[in-house]
Amino acid sequence: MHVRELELDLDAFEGPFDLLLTLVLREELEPRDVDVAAVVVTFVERLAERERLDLDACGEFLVLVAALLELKARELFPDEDVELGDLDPEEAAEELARRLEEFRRMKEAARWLTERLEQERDRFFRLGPAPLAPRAEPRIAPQRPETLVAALRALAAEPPQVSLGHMALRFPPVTQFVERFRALLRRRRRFDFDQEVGGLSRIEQAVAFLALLELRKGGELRIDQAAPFAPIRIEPAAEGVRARDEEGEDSWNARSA
Amino acid sequence: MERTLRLISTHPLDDLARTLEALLVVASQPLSAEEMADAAGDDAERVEDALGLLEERYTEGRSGIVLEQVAGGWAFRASREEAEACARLFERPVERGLSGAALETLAVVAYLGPCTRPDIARIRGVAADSVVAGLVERGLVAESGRDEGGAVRYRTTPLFERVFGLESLSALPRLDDLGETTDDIRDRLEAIAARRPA
Amino acid sequence: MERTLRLISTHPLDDLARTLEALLVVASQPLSAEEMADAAGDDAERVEDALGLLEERYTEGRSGIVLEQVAGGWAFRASREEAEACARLFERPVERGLSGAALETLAVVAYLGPCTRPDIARIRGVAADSVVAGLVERGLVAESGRDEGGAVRYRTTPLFERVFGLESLSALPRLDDLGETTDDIRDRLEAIAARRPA
Repeated sequence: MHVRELELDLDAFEGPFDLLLTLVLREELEPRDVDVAAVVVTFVERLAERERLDLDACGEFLVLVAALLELKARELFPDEDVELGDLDPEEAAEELARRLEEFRRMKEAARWLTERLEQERDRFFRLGPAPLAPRAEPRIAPQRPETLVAALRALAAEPPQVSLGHMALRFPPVTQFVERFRALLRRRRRFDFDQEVGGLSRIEQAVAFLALLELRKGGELRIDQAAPFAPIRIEPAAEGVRARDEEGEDSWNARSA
Repeated sequence: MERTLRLISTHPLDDLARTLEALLVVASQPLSAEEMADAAGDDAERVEDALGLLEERYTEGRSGIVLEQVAGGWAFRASREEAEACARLFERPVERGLSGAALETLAVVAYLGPCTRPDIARIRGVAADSVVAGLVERGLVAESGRDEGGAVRYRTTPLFERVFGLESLSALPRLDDLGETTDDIRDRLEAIAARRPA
Repeated sequence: MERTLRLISTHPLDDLARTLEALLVVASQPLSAEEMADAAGDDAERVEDALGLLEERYTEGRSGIVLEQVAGGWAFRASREEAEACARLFERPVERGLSGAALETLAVVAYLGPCTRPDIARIRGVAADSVVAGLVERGLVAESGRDEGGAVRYRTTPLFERVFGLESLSALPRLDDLGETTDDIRDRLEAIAARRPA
């Protein structure tokens, strides 16, 4: 059984497992958009079709999926203050059970909403103003300019530093690298990630990479990599827009009817 | 309040009902009894009585117009019997359904109350950005301030309640009645752990 | 048209009238008799007859809802007797003010000068489309050319200045401590936004 050829059919991706990994490494697919549980389920299903347990395949799969999971976890929960690793096994089981319960209830609630929507499909009501209604005067209560100042100051306020004190490993702050890469891009049109972080520890390199993801998320730079393990080149983004992948939903909005 | 001064003229309930019909037919949002009392210059109790009259008149099977209590107020809608004719002329509020991701996100926001995208991502296990943006665009979810960390909070809108036919968010079934409890899950986990060779 | 085939079933005029009530209460535009006939799957002549029935029922003095024929077709409106109550409903001062999202967006546009929606989204950390659309609708911001990439820029309007009691944008309170130039302030806001939990 070739783990890398495992065919996947996920929300965000369709194709073999090794293409998924390549896309994630090339940053063309966000790890946080990948449903790792569905990958595992697919693998286990394929595994179950075999008569004998394929230990090699299991080992390879575990390594690959663990890497994917770690990438995703770091991106999703950079500020998670309850680290499972920090809890004793009993507490960890409790925490895991709590999260599973939360997840399950949410699924149940979503199912209830789905059924409700189906039942309410034959309720039609007017969206928007009545045809011959008096036109509402758009009157806005007078405002004080100080509210604008307060709003902007709040946007300029430093977000609270996430405490990492409980973690055994000390991570340098991501912001340190964010600022450093920003400064680099002001001076140079392009730089090579490996060259910049070459002399650093593995932990520092990992944090530097997170900073890169952060900057890319904000639409500040582009990341190019010709092939897996080829040098990662960084350049400023032409248009500072965060590309939002569209959901495959039919669009309607409050103004449609 | 100056309103109470007007209460001297106790015109018959029928007159008040007529005023409410007029308000309801021009309103673009469900109206609360208080809003209608304010506009009609009458008191909320009498408005409730008049609404009772109208509810009987505008009811399924008797009229093409139905008066319903929804999204924290009262509103006219088409009778369910006329859904087929309506569908030929008007777009359904949710034409071809919402994706599973959108419904799960709506469930989290509706039950958790104002919550941030990281909150949603934590529960769903996948990033929520594009799903939330889609729900905002559809008017089912709206921004509701920021939390202490500066992340934007989201809440469901009155349109959400209208589309799902909810009198208010408290009309959602209690979460305790849905799914397993922590104890059930822990028992299951322990059973699995016990089977594993040490 | 295949619809004409259905005309054999001549259900009573009352049923048809109920269908028309439903269509008219959902419509946000006046409906022509033909449109209603199409939707009801009945013929235009019978629709005219049913409209006659409804016109008698929904008439001044008898109902708060009045059926009226206007240029574009037929529509429900509020009865003239209820004009005062309706006016109170629509003219009640919108003391709701501005949402946090609206204030933040206005602050960014007012202090940084014309901005595109991606500019605003980058600083606020959330998609700006619906907030900007709302502000345009309320006349507080307006389009102001395009940037090099072709994205529409928005600026604040004279109405914005009036609402905030400003003689001009230069009367905005100074924010020197956040940066010397607007570019400095912008850089700072963007740097902070990148560090906020998404």
